[in-house]
Amino acid sequence: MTTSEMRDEGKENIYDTAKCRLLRKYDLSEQDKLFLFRFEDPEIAMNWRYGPGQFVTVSILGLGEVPISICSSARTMGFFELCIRNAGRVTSQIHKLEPGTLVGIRGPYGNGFPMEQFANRDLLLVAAGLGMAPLRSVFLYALDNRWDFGNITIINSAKYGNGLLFKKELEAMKDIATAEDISIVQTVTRDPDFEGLHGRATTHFDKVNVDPKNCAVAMCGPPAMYKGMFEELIARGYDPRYIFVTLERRMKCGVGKCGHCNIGTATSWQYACKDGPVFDYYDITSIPGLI
Amino acid sequence: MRYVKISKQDTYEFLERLKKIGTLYAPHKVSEKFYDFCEVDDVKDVEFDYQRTIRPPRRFFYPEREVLFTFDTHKVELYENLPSKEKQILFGVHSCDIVALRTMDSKFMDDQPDPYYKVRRDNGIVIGISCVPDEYCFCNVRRVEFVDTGFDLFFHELPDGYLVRVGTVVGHKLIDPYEGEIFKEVCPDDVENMSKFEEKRASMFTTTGNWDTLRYFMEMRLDHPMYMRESEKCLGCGNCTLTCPSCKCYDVQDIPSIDGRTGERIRYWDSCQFRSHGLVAGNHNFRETKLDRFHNRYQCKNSYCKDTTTSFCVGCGRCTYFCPAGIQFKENLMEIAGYKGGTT
Amino acid sequence: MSESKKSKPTKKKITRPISIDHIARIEGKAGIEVHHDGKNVQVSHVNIFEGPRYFEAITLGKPIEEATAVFPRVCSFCAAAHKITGVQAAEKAIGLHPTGQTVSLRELLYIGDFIESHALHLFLLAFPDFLGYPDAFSMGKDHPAILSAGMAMKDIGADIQTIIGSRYIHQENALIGGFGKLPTTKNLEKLKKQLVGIRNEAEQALETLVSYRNWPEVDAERMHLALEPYDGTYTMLGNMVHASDGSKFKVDAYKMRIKESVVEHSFAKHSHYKDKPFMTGALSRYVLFGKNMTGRAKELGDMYIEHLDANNPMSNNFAQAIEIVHYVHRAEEIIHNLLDSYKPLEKRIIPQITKAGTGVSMTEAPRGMLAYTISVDKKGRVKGADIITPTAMFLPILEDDLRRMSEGMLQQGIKDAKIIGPKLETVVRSYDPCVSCSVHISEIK
Amino acid sequence: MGVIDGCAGDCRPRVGVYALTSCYGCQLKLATVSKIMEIADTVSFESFYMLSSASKMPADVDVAFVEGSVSTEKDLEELFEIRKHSRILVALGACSVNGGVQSWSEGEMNHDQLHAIVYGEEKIGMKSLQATPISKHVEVDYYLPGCPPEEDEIMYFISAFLFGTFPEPKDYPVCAECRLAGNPCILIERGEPCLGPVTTAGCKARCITFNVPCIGCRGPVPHNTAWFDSLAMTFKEKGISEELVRHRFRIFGAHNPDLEPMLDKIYKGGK
Ligand SMILES: Cc1cc2nc3c(=O)[nH]c(=O)nc-3n(C[C@H](O)[C@H](O)[C@H](O)COP(=O)(O)OP(=O)(O)OC[C@H]3O[C@@H](n4cnc5c(N)ncnc54)[C@H](O)[C@@H]3O)c2cc1C
Ligand code: SF4
Ligand code: SF4
Ligand code: SF4
Repeated sequence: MTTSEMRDEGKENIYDTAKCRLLRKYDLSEQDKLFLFRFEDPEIAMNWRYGPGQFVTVSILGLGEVPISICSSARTMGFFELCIRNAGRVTSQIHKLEPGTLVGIRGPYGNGFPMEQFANRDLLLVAAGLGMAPLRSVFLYALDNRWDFGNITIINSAKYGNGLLFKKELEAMKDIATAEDISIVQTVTRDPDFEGLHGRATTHFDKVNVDPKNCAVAMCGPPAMYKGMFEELIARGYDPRYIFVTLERRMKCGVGKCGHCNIGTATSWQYACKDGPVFDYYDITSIPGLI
Repeated sequence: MRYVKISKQDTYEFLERLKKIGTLYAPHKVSEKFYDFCEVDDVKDVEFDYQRTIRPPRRFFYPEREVLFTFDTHKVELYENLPSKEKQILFGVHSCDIVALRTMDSKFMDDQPDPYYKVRRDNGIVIGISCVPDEYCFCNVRRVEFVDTGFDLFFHELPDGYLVRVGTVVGHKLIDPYEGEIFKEVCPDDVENMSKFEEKRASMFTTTGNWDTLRYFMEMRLDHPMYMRESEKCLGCGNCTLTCPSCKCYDVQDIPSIDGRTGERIRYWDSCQFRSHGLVAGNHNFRETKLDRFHNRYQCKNSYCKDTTTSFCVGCGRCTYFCPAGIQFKENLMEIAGYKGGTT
Repeated sequence: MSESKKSKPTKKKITRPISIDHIARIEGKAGIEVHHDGKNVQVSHVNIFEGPRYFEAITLGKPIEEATAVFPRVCSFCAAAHKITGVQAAEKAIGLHPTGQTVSLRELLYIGDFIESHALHLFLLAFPDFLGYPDAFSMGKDHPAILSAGMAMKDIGADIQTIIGSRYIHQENALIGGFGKLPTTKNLEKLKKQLVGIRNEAEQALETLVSYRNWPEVDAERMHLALEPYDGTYTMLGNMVHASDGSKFKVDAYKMRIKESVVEHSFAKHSHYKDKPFMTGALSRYVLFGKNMTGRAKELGDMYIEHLDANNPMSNNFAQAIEIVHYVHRAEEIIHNLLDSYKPLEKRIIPQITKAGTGVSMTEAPRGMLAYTISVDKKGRVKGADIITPTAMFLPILEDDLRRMSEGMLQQGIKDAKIIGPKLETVVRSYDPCVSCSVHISEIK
Repeated sequence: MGVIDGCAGDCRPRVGVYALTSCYGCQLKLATVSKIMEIADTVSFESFYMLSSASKMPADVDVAFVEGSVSTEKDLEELFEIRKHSRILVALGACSVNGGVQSWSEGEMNHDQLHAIVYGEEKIGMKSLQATPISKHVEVDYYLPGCPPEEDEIMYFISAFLFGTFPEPKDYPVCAECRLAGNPCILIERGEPCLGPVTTAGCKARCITFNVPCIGCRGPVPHNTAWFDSLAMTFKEKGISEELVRHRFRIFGAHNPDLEPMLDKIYKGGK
């Protein structure tokens, strides 16, 4: 977004990081933790802006840098939250960090979800697994600006009950939700012991409280989920112009230089980090290889 | 544009003088069949006639491996390691390579400049030289066989010297001190000779025509059997991309040091022909098979570089010439697009 | 080191075993086993636990060029020695004559190996004994100058091998017929300068050793064997073996003269000359050909002559120290001569193999004589290979020395295995054995 | 940065260096890296027989470097002991990673035949085994290939370990490094059988820089990306005999299960 460009202009070296202090960490599941960070430099803290769907890179010196979506509300000044899965070399070390530690942050990067386009529409948010991380930011944005949006449905799915990210937070919202025309659906696919809804996101469309004709859809999950969802949404009359997904790719720079996140074919060559990670229905269905 | 002329003999003198400005690199013959840009020790070793160098000129602005930052984990501080402003002069760059440098610029300088690349590029001088194609060259169908920007000076071969086009202010300043001394006025004969040279050169390309439709055919024939057949032969060695003048992929690594506290953040050239290029956590690979990786390069190289109005591939022929498996990029593209001829 | 409880008494009489499971600070895995009755030693063995690698067998049927690439892997401390000896044998087998420049460069490469190997042995492996440390790291804390001299010597040895051979362990650049790429004049000049700068450090080993006396217990008259230097000077290449009893034989006859046998306790074979154990290595070379040394090495050799006792294996350390001095000067000289008429573009002679043949080559490796016999068929495939390494040659006499040492101590009334053990280890170390080498010895039947 | 778990940066990590059947070159390389004294200050060598009398076997260590292949029953016993007493086990060098040159004749001759050639009828107390990489017997945490391994990779490993992590592995071939080094390609130019395209990068194309074709001492590129079949096809087209190709591939790759099927595919038309 424009905010990222503003910030980078002020900085000499686009690969340099800003120090952020880890303030708190919580367990979200066995593999996922939520981290709360704040910029050390008050100047940056006051001016740092981002949009839902954007990401930062977290740098652990000596180990490397990894891209992580911001999952907090875009409103908080100087604070931001990251939900990080312990997936390898760098993320496993992040999991070991104690509050008080400093890390390096670059960003925000990526286009993010076009929230201005979503305005005055109902919202359908579909998350699978870790996909809840960026969508939480969208959800919080919608709550922060409740009057800009119509009805909201959020479908949070995971394989197992203990892998449902932000489950408690969403549950705690139940009462407000009814009052605010928000439908919260949490479902698991492979956990017979789970006390709650079972099945994939598509099986719970009866609980959706949005009007397909006037709704914006944001999805984040494994690419395999998108195909089925697209069919389902189109069949139910959702407007394809308002269906958006985020993609994951290997990234080393976040600014369209390192080349790893390249996607598309000869006439539609793009970078997931810069031109994405949010893409719309037409991108996905017309450019081979995106999902 | 300003045009001057220099004799063959004076060219050596000019090279000597260039050496005083900064580090001079020029093509050298490094073995029976291979050339490479090397630092000029003796100007007599410079090769004016060559087809292609092993390593592309981009490495002078974007080295194979460089330290971006040093760091200190106790202070959680990155210390920028910008290159020195020392002048680097590249003599003898062909037009395809000059365009390739411009595609590099479009990636590394145009928006959100990469400071490392920028420092070197700002302090670099590029001097082009005319060439004649061999059977691997197809810059003509890529429409980059003749450049009008991207160089400070461009040397066009004449029977008795070179006609020099001056491309930039830096170029003017290189000529000015020697105007009348080693750089002379151009006479009509020289222009005649240059046009003869260009005509002869144009007739030497083995591929002709216009390849602007190529990328559309490539998209409409994504499952073309060529990919399977050729990727079977591919060694995944990455030579095609590492020698490519317009490939830009890099990887970044932190190399800690033995004190357990400091270290270096380095970047080095990567290649989409390597397995890890598309690999993410959980061992998921977006380009799982050799075929996927092979396919990726063909798409990437033929995609459009808007800033140079050509594809990223500039037709230098390196990826074929240096492919140990002998995979013919140009022929394979023609097969996909259904271009029959042009082969004289 | 531990007193073994397992070993059974060999006689009814009470015997006391001294057993060291794993001798530290040598190249390879070996132990010592001595059984005595308080006065006499019944058994004295060097047990070798190194697994077999069957080099002579695995190379059978393989192209000779691939085989010579594999031979240096016999041993890392003397990889260049194996490489050069193997290549020479291969060249003889196929009738290829290398150029003079190739031979000189090979000798220089070999010298690199000598300097590195001797420096590692003396400074890292042997000195901690004399100065009373378990290892060079702790020794280095108190004696930084000694260690840094050793490291500087090792570095120059490694640099010579890297520049000529591609690396200091397993040099791939030395090939049948020559080299892949010759060192540049610039690099040779650089080496020469380094060598000149290191002359003083080269004498450090001698200076450290002079204050230590050889132990008289291991004094005994012995047979020495060494290769006569090809040019009448002092070096490791040659064609004729001399023995200290005055006898001589051509290297081609080594299989007849040096007899090998398999022994129970190890994968290594043992060698004898005229049915007797014999010594080979730096001391033997010095005893037989030290008179050919010149310059500083000669001066020092003359000055410290009493440290070079032909009858005491511990003098081997001293002889190695003298050799370092000698070889530093000799390397300088070779580079000097090479540069006089250097042909940096000289092409390697590509082997053309048309007929079968057998080649024998012997050289002096840092630890002593190394012998290769290679037969090839007319397609250039290895038909037979035989390698005898110095450690295999001196194992019998080493075992005798261990017996002498133990008996000497027992006679002085010292029976404590904890005191005798380390002394035995020191004796073993003075031979600088190379255990991984010793295990590939064979006779093709 | 917290260095090692449960150590909080105060204690020195304990290191063991062990050899099975090998040439000792990997240990020698480790012992002669230019920063060995700094390493000796940073870690505590609990076992390093080649250098220190103060060595124990087995010693409880944080990292064990194991050089050599398993070639005797004693090797195997020791390897199990080492594994039991080590938190992290590193295979150091070609023998340990891939079996090394001693497995050149794997599949051609068994070790009884080898033994008979070298020692004849005579029996030796110790029992020998077909040389195998250590990963065949125990879990290996990290591989440092090379014959011998390269200094910068050893240093990177030790430093990364001090940072509580492992180096990022290389999954590309020597061939790539060779071009980056600006070397002419000897396979293209002279048609010599260079194994650069199938060999794990890391040596910066050491041999080819000396004009010597790669013999593959760093072993096949991991993750099934050593394309022996494609390279054999290239060699075949250049007129290099099947026999030579096979022997060369096998020097450091005999233990690779992909090798023979891939060669058969090219030379026998199999799949
Ligand atoms: C736009 C975007 C947003 C993301 N958001 C989140 C998030 O909110 N929470 C979360 O837990 N994870 C997120 N990821 C995934 C996260 O980046 C990877 O899990 C992480 O890079 C793994 O690094 P590692 O070193 O722990 O794993 P390893 O497997 O050890 O990875 C080694 C190296 O590979 C690269 N790499 C591996 N996986 C990825 C990947 N998926 N994307 C980019 N580079 C990769 C990194 O450079 C890393 O240093 C996101 C990825 C992208 C592209
Ligand atoms: S993706 Fe491949 S072809 Fe494209 S720039 Fe990167 S390395 Fe080159
Ligand atoms: S150079 Fe040839 S063999 Fe190597 S990756 Fe490229 S296409 Fe494949
Ligand atoms: S080029 Fe090949 S043989 Fe030489 S060091 Fe590298 S991997 Fe080993």
